[in-house]
Amino acid sequence: MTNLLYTDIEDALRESVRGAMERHLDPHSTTGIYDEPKPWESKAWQSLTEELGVAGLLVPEDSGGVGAGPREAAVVLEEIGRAVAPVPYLTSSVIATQVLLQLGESEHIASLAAGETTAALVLPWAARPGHWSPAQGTDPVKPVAGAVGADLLLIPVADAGGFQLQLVKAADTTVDPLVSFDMTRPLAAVTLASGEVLATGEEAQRAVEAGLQAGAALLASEQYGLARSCLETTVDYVKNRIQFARPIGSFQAIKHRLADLYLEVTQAGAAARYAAAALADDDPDKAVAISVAQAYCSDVAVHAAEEAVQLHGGNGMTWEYPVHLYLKRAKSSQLALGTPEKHRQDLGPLVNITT
Amino acid sequence: MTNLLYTDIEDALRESVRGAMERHLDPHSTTGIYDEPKPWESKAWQSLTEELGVAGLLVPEDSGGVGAGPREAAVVLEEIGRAVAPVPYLTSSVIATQVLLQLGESEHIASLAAGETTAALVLPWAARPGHWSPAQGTDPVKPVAGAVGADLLLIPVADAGGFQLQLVKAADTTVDPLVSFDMTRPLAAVTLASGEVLATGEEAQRAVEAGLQAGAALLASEQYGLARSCLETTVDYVKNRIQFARPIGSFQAIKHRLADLYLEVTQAGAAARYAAAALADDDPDKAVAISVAQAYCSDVAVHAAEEAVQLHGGNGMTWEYPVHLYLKRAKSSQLALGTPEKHRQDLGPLVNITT
Amino acid sequence: MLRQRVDELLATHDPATVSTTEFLGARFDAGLAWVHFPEGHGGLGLPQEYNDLVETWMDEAGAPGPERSRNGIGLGMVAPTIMAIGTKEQQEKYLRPLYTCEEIWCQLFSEPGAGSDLAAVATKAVLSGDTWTVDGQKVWTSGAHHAKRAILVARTDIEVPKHAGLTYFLVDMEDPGIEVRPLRQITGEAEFNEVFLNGVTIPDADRVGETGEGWRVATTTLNNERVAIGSGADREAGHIGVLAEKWRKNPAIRSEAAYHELMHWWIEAEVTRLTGERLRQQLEVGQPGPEGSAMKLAFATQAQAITGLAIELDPDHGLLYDDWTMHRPDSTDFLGRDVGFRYLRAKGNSLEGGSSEILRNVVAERVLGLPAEQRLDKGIPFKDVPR
Amino acid sequence: MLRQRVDELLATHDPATVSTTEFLGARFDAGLAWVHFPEGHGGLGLPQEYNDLVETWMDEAGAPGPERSRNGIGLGMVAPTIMAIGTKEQQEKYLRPLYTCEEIWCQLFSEPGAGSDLAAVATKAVLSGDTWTVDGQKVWTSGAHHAKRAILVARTDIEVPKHAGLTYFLVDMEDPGIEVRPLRQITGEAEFNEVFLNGVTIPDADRVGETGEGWRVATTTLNNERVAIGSGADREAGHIGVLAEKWRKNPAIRSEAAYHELMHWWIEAEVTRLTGERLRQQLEVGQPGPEGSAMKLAFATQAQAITGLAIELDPDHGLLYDDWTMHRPDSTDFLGRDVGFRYLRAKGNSLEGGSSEILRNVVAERVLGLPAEQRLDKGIPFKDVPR
Repeated sequence: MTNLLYTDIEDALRESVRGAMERHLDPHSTTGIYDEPKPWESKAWQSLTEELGVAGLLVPEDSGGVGAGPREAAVVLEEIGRAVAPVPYLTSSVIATQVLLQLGESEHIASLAAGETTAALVLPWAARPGHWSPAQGTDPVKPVAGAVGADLLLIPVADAGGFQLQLVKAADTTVDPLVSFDMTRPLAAVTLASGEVLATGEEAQRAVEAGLQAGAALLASEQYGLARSCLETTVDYVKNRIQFARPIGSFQAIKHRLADLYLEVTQAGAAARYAAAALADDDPDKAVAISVAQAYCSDVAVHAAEEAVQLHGGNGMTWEYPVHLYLKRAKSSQLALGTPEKHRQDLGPLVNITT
Repeated sequence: MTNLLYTDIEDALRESVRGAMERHLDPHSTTGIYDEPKPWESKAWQSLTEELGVAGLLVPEDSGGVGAGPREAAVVLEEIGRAVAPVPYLTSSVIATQVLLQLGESEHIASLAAGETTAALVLPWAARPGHWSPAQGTDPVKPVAGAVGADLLLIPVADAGGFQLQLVKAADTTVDPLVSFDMTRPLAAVTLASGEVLATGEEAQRAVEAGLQAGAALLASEQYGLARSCLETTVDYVKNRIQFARPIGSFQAIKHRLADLYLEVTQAGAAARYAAAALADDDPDKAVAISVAQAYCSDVAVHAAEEAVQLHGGNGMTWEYPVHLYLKRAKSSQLALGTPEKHRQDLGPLVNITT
Repeated sequence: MLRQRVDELLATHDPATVSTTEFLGARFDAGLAWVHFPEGHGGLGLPQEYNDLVETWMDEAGAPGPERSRNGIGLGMVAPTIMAIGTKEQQEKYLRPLYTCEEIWCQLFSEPGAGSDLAAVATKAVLSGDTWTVDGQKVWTSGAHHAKRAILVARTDIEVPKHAGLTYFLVDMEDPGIEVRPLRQITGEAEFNEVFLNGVTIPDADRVGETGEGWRVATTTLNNERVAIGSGADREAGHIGVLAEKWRKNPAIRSEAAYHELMHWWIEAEVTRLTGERLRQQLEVGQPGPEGSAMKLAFATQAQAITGLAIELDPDHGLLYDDWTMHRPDSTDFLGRDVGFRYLRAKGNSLEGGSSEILRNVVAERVLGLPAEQRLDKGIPFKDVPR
Repeated sequence: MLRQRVDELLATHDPATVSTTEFLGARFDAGLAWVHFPEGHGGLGLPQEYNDLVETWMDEAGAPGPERSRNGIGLGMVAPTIMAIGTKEQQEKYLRPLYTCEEIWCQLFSEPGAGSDLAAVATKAVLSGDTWTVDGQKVWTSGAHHAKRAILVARTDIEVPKHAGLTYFLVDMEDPGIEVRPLRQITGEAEFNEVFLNGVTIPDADRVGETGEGWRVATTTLNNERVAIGSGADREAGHIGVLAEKWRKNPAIRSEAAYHELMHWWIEAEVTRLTGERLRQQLEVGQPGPEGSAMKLAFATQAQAITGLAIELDPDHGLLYDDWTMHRPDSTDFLGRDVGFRYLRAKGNSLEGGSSEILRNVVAERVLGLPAEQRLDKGIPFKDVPR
């Protein structure tokens, strides 16, 4: 079986990303986004792109990237999940980048890899591999993730002329921010506009599909990072919170719940890693790996965040403690790129289990 | 809403039945049935019928019964569940009796009410109201509950002549006992044979349906009685079992599990009582009440028995401790008269929820 | 006789023409506020069950009662406590304006360091002459910003074990030493407040019960909080009804998997409803059961699961939120607003009014009789207890 | 050099013609039993990883190894313990017949009063001269009825705290004081035994480790039990594969609700498999992880849920059982027999080899670093500990 461990290089990458997140993000300013929406925290994004160059991990060196791959991008996403970082890494550096890579596009890919521009694939955020529809008619597409603040919009459209993938500059259309459940990955309604046709027909289909697959595979790592962070924060909290003259973490019922959560988080890590590896290897088992990881990690992230709220007691219910940021991100991410129910539905036929 | 409480008369009935079960049943001889199958424990049955006359609870006085009703029969079944009593009360005194009552049958009903004879409805034990098929062709019907040791068999059959409900004397056909998961309610394969035609067409259909409805409604009370007994036995065990120099019932994780189980068992009691009451009142909500009670109480009984096994530790895994009798009865009863999944399926349309 | 009194009140104070405050004042004076209270204190010294009768008659006549949503603490907790334990002066001074809602009450019990462990209250009150001076911080106080008065539990002795050093007071919220700050929640709203007490003064006449008896007095009050549970509810009341209606109206959100999940929770909600109905019937015949605490567990679990499911069933909608703006709502409606709000607000259901963990302890110990947790703070002076 | 030794053994002892016992004896003598053991004790003093190599070569040559299913305790627990802690005499006397399976071993640890609390062992051993006399009762002993020898933990001092008063022995199961009774289980079978010890004698030479060191020695052995976990398994190994195959072959049992339930457990089993695979990879590069204990929780939960679901999916079949007759099987196959057996047998998965409750404590305390339970028996002489 494929390697599920982290390389030394990946460990070093993790350290760098974690350091950058710790330097440039703090929970209070992230919470501030809920009152004063902004597309993303620019210092954190600047550090990721300019200092660390991780926006180009998926892009080959000769296209202006780093020439690494999904395994490395997954490590970055684990850290982004850990920090509930409000940065467009998944939407721009993974999904949109993967769409353009699949097409062999060369004009914009280098600036995406450098993080100079950001892009978003314009589909409802709950669209999933194998189950999505291009925009039709004139209604805006919504809710779209990564579009607020993006420079470029990749819009799949279907009309009498058939299926096309268009590239529209954000300046040439309207991107209306929506009040989002998770404001650290704000959603928008994107008005259609005509732009450059990047591809048509099956080629365009395949590119969009590749973007969604990469997104679903690697979202699992973000969810794992988030879940693990919730577990660690909560373990730390219950060790220090004293009630009845003892740390509440000494109460067995709480210990057992956290042991169960540890198991879930650990398993989520293995599932997410396998999805990243299967994507990296273009493994025939890729579709299975993605559905398993999405079905499992989505729920684990939500469960971990819910347990964090509960075990932080009243504090977990406040705006001041950062726990709520994790819950909102986890619950939104559960819906993103297909709910667990849909992924379970998709998985059966892949492993020859049907009704 | 209908009355969900027990009357003083029901409380007294419960005491009598519990006393009879305690006098005439002990776990070791009940376990013995697994090695030496016998249809039922005759002393316990004799006490229920001859001394207490409870086989006639559903039967009007002018037909030789007691003229009580489903509420009272439910109390008897709670105690039968509590004792995992190997007696044919549900199959003969409830289901078969209800079928004959519905038909206004008079020849056999009095001896059923007196417990002098027993009868069984010949359908697979997993058949449920609204979803059952009469026997067709020549294959034996299986697995049938209550047939082993029964005197009379009520066999729904369909042939070219239409749908009929036949009454066949056990002596006139073959009842092959099957090795059953729950030997306290042994199953059998019943060979078809022609007998007296009790009813045909819709009248016969309605009679069978009434029998299954009564069975499903009141099985919930048996399941509740079983679950409650498991809870009480387990609470008692963990108060007295010492490990690490303290009762294991002082460990918070165990306390919390038992608190959750208490909630389930309590709710199962309300659901079962409502089903019995709805049956007694012939309430328009009867079908809803039955599906709710069956979907809920089936799983609670299994969960209570499973927790009992686990919290009795190694002892719960032994043949010597009676816990296993409860697990086997609970798991089989979960399948009886429709699994929870099927009852959830049935319930939706009744409350205007469909896919 | 009682009917006659009601008719007289209605005749002399036509609800259609007099103000609510005036009517309630007259109702109080006529002994028709709480008929089981003594005469002169809003009652007539009758058995408690006559209250329902009076309420029914008032309803029929279109006459108002006090608004429970505005003065829930006052009506549900303060009035019975003052009646049971308060002094004659306290009863005379506080009950009438409480009943007319001219004076709204709030509750100063929880503290940052005393959540589940309510008896760990650290806010201290020191007596000098006949005046107490109070310093400390309270939290999770609803309605503090428009309350005229508060009930307060404060520590008056740190040399004795924690339960023994508490005292119960009635506080004027207009005291200059009181600062009320909104406490913003996960939902964006601030239903609750933090209350800071700096040199707040309380005359000793506003102490309820003896010094050091505060735990007993507070427990009396908390027990009164439970009365609400056990009232029968209609089928599909609560979150399940909202979701079932959405399901019926919106075929696009339906799927086979979701159907079974929905039916699972529908059944859970229904059996809890039946359990509540049975408990109500038991109370009616004077046989209260111990189910209440366990039912609160069920309510919280169901509220959280059902709102979470509701979000998943309609992802395009569940990804959005109605409004993050900071508000200070006057009352809480768990079923109000959009699905995202309901999901987040439901998270509090397993914390407020006794966390699910504490309730499981209560069920295990008081209902099932399992051994209590070892108390590490038992018999130790409060000042020496680890915090 | 190693290869040469193997070739020599195979040349002189053709596995096709000599008996298994003879071959294994020769393999032991050639130092090819456990190459990391010292010369003369079945090994060659090589690093442990060469063992796999030898196994591979033997497999290729069709040469037998010892049957792990028959002598699992001996091979997995006794041999490493004797090698690590036993005397030279013990090593010389026991290792060879253990390896050839001429002597089967069983384990006398658990007692009716010492289940989860293994250190509460009450079976007592008293020394007189150089002979110990043992009295007590053991339980959950598999293979006791065809074992020649046993490892035993017994209490040799009741005046010291419980962990300090235990001693570890090697016992001859043919001692007339030993009575083995089958212990019938919930499944109808008796996989295990109760073992009664009445005046069993053990020469002091068969003590392993010092008197009072039994807990440490037993722990060494138990740790060896964990080695099995973490070996990568194929997808759909275990109960889920049995059920998935039934689903594929039997359209009648399929339904939409069951589909989602099945897929739920399929995914659970798959992520546990991936976790095990990752653990295997970690072990390979010398980075063992703490996942093992948590994974055992997952295995038990899944085994129980999946077998329960399998019964529900096919009620006509699930209502039946294959055979209640009392048997004493030689080995356990969790996947063997019919679905009812698998369901009942799986109930033991959360009890044997560390109950799920104990494992959750282990994960919480050793992996997550949460505070340990208060030990009420700490520092108290065994005789004074409540039991």
